[in-house]
Amino acid sequence: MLNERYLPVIATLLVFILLYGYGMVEYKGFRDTLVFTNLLTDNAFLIVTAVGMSFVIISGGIDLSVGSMIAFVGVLLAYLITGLGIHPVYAAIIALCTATFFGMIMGVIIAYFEIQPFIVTLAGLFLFRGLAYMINLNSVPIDHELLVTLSEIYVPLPGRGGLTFIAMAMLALLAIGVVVAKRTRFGLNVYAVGGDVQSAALMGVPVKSTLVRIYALSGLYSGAAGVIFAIYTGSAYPLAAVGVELDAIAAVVIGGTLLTGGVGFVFGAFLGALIQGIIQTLIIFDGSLNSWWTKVAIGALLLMFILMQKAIVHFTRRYSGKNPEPPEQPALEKVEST
Amino acid sequence: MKLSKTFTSMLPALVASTAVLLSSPTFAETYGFSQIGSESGWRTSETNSIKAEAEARGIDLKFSDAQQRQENQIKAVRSFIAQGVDGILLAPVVETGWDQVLREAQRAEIPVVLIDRGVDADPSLYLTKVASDFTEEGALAASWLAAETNGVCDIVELQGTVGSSAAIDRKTGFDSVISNFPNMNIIRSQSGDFTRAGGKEVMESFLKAEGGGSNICALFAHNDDMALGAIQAIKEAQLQPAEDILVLSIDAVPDIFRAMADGEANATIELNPHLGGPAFDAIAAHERGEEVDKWIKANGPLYLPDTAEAEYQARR
Amino acid sequence: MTDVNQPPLLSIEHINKRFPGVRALNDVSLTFHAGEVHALLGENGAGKSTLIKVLTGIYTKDSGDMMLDGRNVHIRNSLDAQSNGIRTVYQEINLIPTMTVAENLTLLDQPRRFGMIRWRSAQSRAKEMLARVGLDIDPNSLLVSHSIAVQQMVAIARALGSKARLLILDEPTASLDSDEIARLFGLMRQLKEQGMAIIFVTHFLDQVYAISDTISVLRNGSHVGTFKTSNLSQTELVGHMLGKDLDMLQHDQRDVTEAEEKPVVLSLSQVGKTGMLKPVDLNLKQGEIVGLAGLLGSGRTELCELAYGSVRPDQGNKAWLGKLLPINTPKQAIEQGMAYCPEDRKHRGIIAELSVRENLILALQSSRGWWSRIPMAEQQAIVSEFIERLSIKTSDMEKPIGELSGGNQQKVILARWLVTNPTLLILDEPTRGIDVGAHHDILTIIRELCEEGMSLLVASSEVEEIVAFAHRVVVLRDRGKVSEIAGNQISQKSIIQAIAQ
Amino acid sequence: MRFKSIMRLEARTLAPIVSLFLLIVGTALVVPGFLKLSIVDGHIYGSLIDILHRSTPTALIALGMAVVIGTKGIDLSVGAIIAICGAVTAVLTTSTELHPLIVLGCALLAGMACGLWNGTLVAVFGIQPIVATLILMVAGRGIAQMITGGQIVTFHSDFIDAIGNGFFMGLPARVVLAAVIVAITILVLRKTALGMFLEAVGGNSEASRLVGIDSKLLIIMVYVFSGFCAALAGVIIAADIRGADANNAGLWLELDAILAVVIAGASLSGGRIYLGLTIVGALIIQTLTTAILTSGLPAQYNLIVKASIILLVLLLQSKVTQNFIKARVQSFRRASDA
Repeated sequence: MLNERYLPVIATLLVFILLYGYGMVEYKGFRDTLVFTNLLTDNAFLIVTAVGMSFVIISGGIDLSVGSMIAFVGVLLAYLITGLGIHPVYAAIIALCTATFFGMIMGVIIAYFEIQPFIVTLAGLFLFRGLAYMINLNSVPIDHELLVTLSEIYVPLPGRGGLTFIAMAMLALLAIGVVVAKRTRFGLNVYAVGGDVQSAALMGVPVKSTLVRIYALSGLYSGAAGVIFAIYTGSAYPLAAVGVELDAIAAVVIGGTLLTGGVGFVFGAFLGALIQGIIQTLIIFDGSLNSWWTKVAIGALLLMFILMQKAIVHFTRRYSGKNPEPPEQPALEKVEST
Repeated sequence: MKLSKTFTSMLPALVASTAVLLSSPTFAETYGFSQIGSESGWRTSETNSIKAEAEARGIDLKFSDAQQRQENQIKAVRSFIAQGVDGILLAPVVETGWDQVLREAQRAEIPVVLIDRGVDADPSLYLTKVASDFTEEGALAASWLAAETNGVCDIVELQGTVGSSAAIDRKTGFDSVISNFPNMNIIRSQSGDFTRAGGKEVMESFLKAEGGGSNICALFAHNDDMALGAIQAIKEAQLQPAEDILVLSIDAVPDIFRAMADGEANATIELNPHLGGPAFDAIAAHERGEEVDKWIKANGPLYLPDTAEAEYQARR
Repeated sequence: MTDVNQPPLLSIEHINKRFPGVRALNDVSLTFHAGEVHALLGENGAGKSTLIKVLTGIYTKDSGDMMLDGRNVHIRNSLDAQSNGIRTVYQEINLIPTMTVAENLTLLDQPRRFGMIRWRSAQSRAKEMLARVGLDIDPNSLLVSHSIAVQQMVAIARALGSKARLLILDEPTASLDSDEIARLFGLMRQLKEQGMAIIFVTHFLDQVYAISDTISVLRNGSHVGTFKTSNLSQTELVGHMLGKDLDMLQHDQRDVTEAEEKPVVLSLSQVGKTGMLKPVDLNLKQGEIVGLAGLLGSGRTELCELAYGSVRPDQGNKAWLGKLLPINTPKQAIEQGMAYCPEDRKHRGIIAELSVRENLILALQSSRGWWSRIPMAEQQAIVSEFIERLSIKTSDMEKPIGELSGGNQQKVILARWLVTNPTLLILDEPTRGIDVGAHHDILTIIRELCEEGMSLLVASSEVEEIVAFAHRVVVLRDRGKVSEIAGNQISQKSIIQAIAQ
Repeated sequence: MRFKSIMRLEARTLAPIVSLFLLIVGTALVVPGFLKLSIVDGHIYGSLIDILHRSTPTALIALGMAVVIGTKGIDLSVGAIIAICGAVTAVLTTSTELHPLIVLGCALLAGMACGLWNGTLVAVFGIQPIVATLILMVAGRGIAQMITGGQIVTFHSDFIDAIGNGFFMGLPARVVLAAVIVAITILVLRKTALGMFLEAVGGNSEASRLVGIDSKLLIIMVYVFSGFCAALAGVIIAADIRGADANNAGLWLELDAILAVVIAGASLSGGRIYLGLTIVGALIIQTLTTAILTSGLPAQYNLIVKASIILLVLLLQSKVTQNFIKARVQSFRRASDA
């Protein structure tokens, strides 16, 4: 039996197939596997960011800082490798640890100071971009043979296509994300916190530490996206990835994850990012449409998916006796002393 | 029944149209053009010029607007390669990070022409660069200013977007010249993000910070849009632009000529937007097997108010 | 069934718990035995939920001891409670609706290998857990796709886990129908046989007698007594819960005379809603106070909601002043001249951030629309009048209402409706959680309003109160009307007997 | 007793005002002449006036945002609405012969239509505000570019120009205009019962329903108002540079507006609308920017300073910190009593 919670993901997959099919009919070059592997490579950093974002959104939060984090990690990497002469592998580890640490700090502020994630990560958005400016203002090449080697790794496929290192790294991170979400206690706790935070607390889920770990994980994934972006371009630029947070959120939502939390699939974010990528590719293949169509098309898609999810939620709520907003346990009333 | 009948009758037409679709690219040369975006007036005139040039030559130009994002440009170039275009025009948003995608284009034997700025990559990876030299532009501006003020001038500078190559190089070029003049100093320098609003806001703060602007001898703006914003700020501060404060900028968009004609700006250096012709010529030459220079310089001249009215009429 | 000689599974001794301004638990000592269903009874505010929260580690006790198997234990959080085998199922199902049954059952305790959850074995474990409660559902189905009863059973299955020894069921039957309750009881008996100790909190007396072996009654934070179920009559039990000694109730005073024949203001005929209230007939006359009596969960609040129209009934008709009218939204009700003070003051009554003045004026302003704002001077006049008339204690009418005491909040909410001069005022538990002085004030106001010709429908768990002012009493039980007592027939004894029947 | 409650009120309202004051004094110490005001040609002239002048767009959209947030909502689309309305103004001025007043009316209507769209999604379809407005945030700039054809449309209209750059009674016209809008809003919210209803809906929607308040209509109105404010800000921004820049106009301004509301002390979970303090919040943000610009601090420090100050304000405002401070103050009092 088909579980109704797979519906949004299946719908996303169908839209993807339809768009791809349209491209195959309309444009000759589209039939090569190259187009598909390009999608994987070109959207790798976005997909990785969206995977981290999935955890945040499934938990009912939001992370606006990811785009700045990508830029910051890139600039930091460049500084460590070319500025300090640290081997890229160690530099990447340092950069990833830094990103995770910053994510964790935001998580601590969100969990323990009880400030809305929107505002905290907004401050993060400004802060990380600012830190990137502090390290370096220019776009600088990251000169190291390892990066060149990595970007040259290529598993050719029939039809001009090929899996690049970046695509493979992305697929690995995606797989890890899927496994963490579905096969670890932490992952299930994320779903529980997003599904109903009060119940989760009563069931014994350590809500606060889970929140901290979620934002640390998002920091780690956007950091990894930053490393991937650095390999992808072989350079670092403090203005890179402006607005990627919105793309990532859109990818997650198009992939069938509810922004209210609790419902969604990490794999959906992958499909959501691919759909955005394929719309862009179609527009480039057409070559006469202006780029704003990308924005309008993505907006329309977002609307469509949100309305569809609304319908599904409405449908399932009918069978649930649980109030959409369960009232809190009435607190003990104070008795007047005078 | 009826439906299937209709379908069968349509089938030959479908096949035929598909065949046409498949073969259509062979009729004309197809080039791809990855543009940075449409963030300034100059950028738009460049886009329009290249589109018009392509149309005049009967080239099927695939245009892609990257909205100031490098990743979008890389995607566009890759899509062009997948599409099998005959040549690619690339206006890179930043200088670094192109090696990989250029190598892919080279493997696919598609010539890439860089438009209006260079990249930090092995020159063998691209056919040529059709661009002016930002550093030279900065230097030219500084030289004019030095001559105009006899080497004595307190300058305020409106930088482009922090980190952009145009901003960095124009500043470098400008600085390299004025460093030879001990009495020329940049007293204030801030980023106006290449936008009119940014230019206006930053200029306002300069004027405030420098005692209402009486200390300022000249304004050097990294593009015309910021200068146009700054001119408004100067006017609103009850100063006469071009007289109380010299206004010098780069790009030569129509509106700055209007301002010069109105006596509100002193000089602009043309950043030539008509790069399509040389770029297409270079690709054609390459196809004929000719050697092409690695840098086709397209530096524009410095324009002064005397020709402004005529230029404005010609360009609008 | 219970072996008295066996040491108790859990005993608590001299437990005290204070909150600012209130003594929630006052020297409570209780023992719970394995293989025993122990009903914990008491009206609202008696301390049941505080006790449960102390047992499960959500609250920490101020003083007293807890002994598990004769050993002293300290339970600091819910994980402590769980590892000691104390498990709880709440009325509000505390599971994650968006997750599957299997995920809910195994959350935090999934079988793993190398840190990876093994879903196959998790599912078979979930199946086993479901089998223990006699459920045969697909563990991969979403929790929300099942009825509340099944969700409740899943919650029990989760609570039982592998090491449960003491199961606390906190009003588990509130939203179940009779078949589902029978099923639950079957399960409870089965668990009892297996040696589980069960604490059963409910408001349904029938259920207490159907399943429990022992009854403990709490009142105002104190332990009233523990009784063998078989030795305690329902009437005695209700008397204990309400703090009334039935023998003393023979001669209670009534200074209320029967209302004369006045026109009917609101008439409900067969108004009800599936799963909420069985169809009810009710006529409210002008200048009459009708009391709604019944234990918690008997349907008092539900009747108020349906009468007011804040919940749309799915059957029956309403007539207002003799005319059939659709009164299905608060707006329609207010237009006709109705007013409603809900029971849950914090979540449905006050708007905590707004000032006393704003809260007080809100209903009148709403009936006038947003454009014609009541001038500030008039507002202040109205507010000070009512602050004085209801003796609302506040330093300042601009103080946020959230900072007032419960009794004064209640008076403000009451005043909110009085300023609209309603024809019919519905009050649900108007004296809940307020001090003696305010309590007296509110009863006085209710009487005065009635004398002025207002009709009132007052739901209350305090029988004494109802006897004191009601012209007629509607007794509810198990979400339905069981009887109507009028005039001289009204006495605490008659009401309690009607409830206990 | 009365004195005490005034004190309580003051402490809350004072914080943003004192911050603004300190910021101005601090800047004046670093930048001589910062406080100087002079009258040139009958216009008041000086840095302080500049701050007022520059902050009008932020203040206007923060005004709308304050009302939206008061009802437990959020409007992410204001930046995009600014772009759309600027585009409408520019295109109508250049390509039609319409009277400038009609052009202005069309731009305002366009903004209100956007607001109606948002409000409908939120109130009628019950979509979370952050998601509902995200759709227009993503698609809106595309729509604006569609209107302008992707170019910066330069236009000349004396009337529109007067709005953006003119003077009225010695003060910048747009400051006067914004002040009038703020005053009208305050009047409407305080002199009708609207403000009370909005706060009631934001504070406790169930209690509001029980007293017969129609929250749906109110919520739609709120988003329409926010659209109106954004439209006016859009016209001002376009008038400022005499051109419509669909890419950059109002970019990230929604974040500044939300920040202004949060600085004013309003919680993102609704219930209170502080219009005056929100304007103070907008002034703080602008003073910060102007201070950085005039102080000669390199441009790359802007974001860091901004982010640090935001974080500081957030942490100070958080319940956890406030409770901590309260406890400290109480124990101090107790100690001093004893």
